[in-house]
Amino acid sequence: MIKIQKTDFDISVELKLLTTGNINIGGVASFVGLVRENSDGEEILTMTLEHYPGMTEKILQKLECEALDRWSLENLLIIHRYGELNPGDQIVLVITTSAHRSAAFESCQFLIDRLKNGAPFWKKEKTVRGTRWVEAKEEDREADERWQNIIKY
Amino acid sequence: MIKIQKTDFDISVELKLLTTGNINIGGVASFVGLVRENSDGEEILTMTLEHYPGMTEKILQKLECEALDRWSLENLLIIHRYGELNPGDQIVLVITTSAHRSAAFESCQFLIDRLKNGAPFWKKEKTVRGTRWVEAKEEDREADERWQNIIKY
Amino acid sequence: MKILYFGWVKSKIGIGGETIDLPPDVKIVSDLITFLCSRGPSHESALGNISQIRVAVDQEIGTVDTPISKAEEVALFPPMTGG
Amino acid sequence: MKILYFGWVKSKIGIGGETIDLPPDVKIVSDLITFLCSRGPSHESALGNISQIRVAVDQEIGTVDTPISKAEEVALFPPMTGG
Repeated sequence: MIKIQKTDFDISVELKLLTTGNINIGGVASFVGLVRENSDGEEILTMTLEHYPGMTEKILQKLECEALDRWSLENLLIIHRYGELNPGDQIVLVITTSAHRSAAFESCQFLIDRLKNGAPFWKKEKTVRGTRWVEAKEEDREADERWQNIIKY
Repeated sequence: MIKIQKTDFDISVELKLLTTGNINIGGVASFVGLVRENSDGEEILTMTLEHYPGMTEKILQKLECEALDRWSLENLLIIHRYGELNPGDQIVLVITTSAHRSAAFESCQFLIDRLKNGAPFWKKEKTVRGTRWVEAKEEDREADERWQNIIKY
Repeated sequence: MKILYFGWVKSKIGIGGETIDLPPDVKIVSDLITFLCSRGPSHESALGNISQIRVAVDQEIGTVDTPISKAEEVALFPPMTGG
Repeated sequence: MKILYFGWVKSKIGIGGETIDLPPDVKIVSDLITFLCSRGPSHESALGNISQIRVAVDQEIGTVDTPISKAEEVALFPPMTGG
């Protein structure tokens, strides 16, 4: 399941929704991304996440299908927030559930690596010196490319 | 931090305790292990976890130190329950926090792999046919050994 | 055709999108970018460095060579920074 | 010396532990296991297949060769199944 929302989320609630009544789940891997209070040595006042409504849903849906196709998972959840966030706020949640923990871990890392570089979100930071768009990181592009190369086989 | 307890835990609460006020955390990886409702085709009525008080604390403490030593983490948490649990109940929680998600993911997987095979817990399952001790899995031993071989270098 | 802008592309151009009748010789994404750059200094400043521009054609990621003749919606934006 | 049992070792022996004065020729873990097996059929049934037995000497994981002469507490148990 994917959700793109302005509001915050509660990982306990989401985890229970995913697992309750599913008799095959033995392991649940998850990742939560937070707004850092500090970026390149500057204090962040707020972070605003812009996205491309319509395309975002398609991309996350596609990532969900890729993960379900590649790993033996029971189910998975991606929640990505947009709008104005404060330092320490939760940005993104990925949960994967499986009978086996290695599938859960791998697919969780796959999803976050892929969406960092491939989902149409853009981050803008406000500091005391003004606002600036966050630049894409080379390491995020590389992490994404590694998965794409693996997926080809 | 490590906790060995009979009572259940709430991942949201624990996540907030770990991250609140820490300005460097960008990523939080976690793993939750659940009591499966089914094992080798048999319905599980209850699962009882026995442990070795005193030694359990030492082993988990040692694993915590190994992870903090090997990865650049902000902090981490291991909660392991003991006593009688029901199908679907949470058994174990591992949370690792870091500026970088790959360190969080790797160390989280390290901790769960190591403690599955190396922490003094023993699981007993009750089914309609009686009780039986859960046998250690060869794949868990192998996952643990891989880390031990990597750690040596 | 509906053109959308996101991230600093949007900030530099100053609008989130525009609807434009394209000349018939605008056939692929790179043609479109060249055409848009000719519309004024803010377009030029936003889109001039083509290596920094990413594109989606009808909400599918494309490249500078993707055909757009039959597209309804083309989005131009900087590298994505989700997660 | 304090001997502790866990898991099915405990179930088979029927007790969680016992305190025993060991003969002086019991120097390493394998000596201890051999000695304990001689105490009766339930000990023999629990500890007879030594390849299935894991050990902790003063709460540190050991092997069949670990010295125990100075140990205060030795625990014998099956492979661990945590997590």
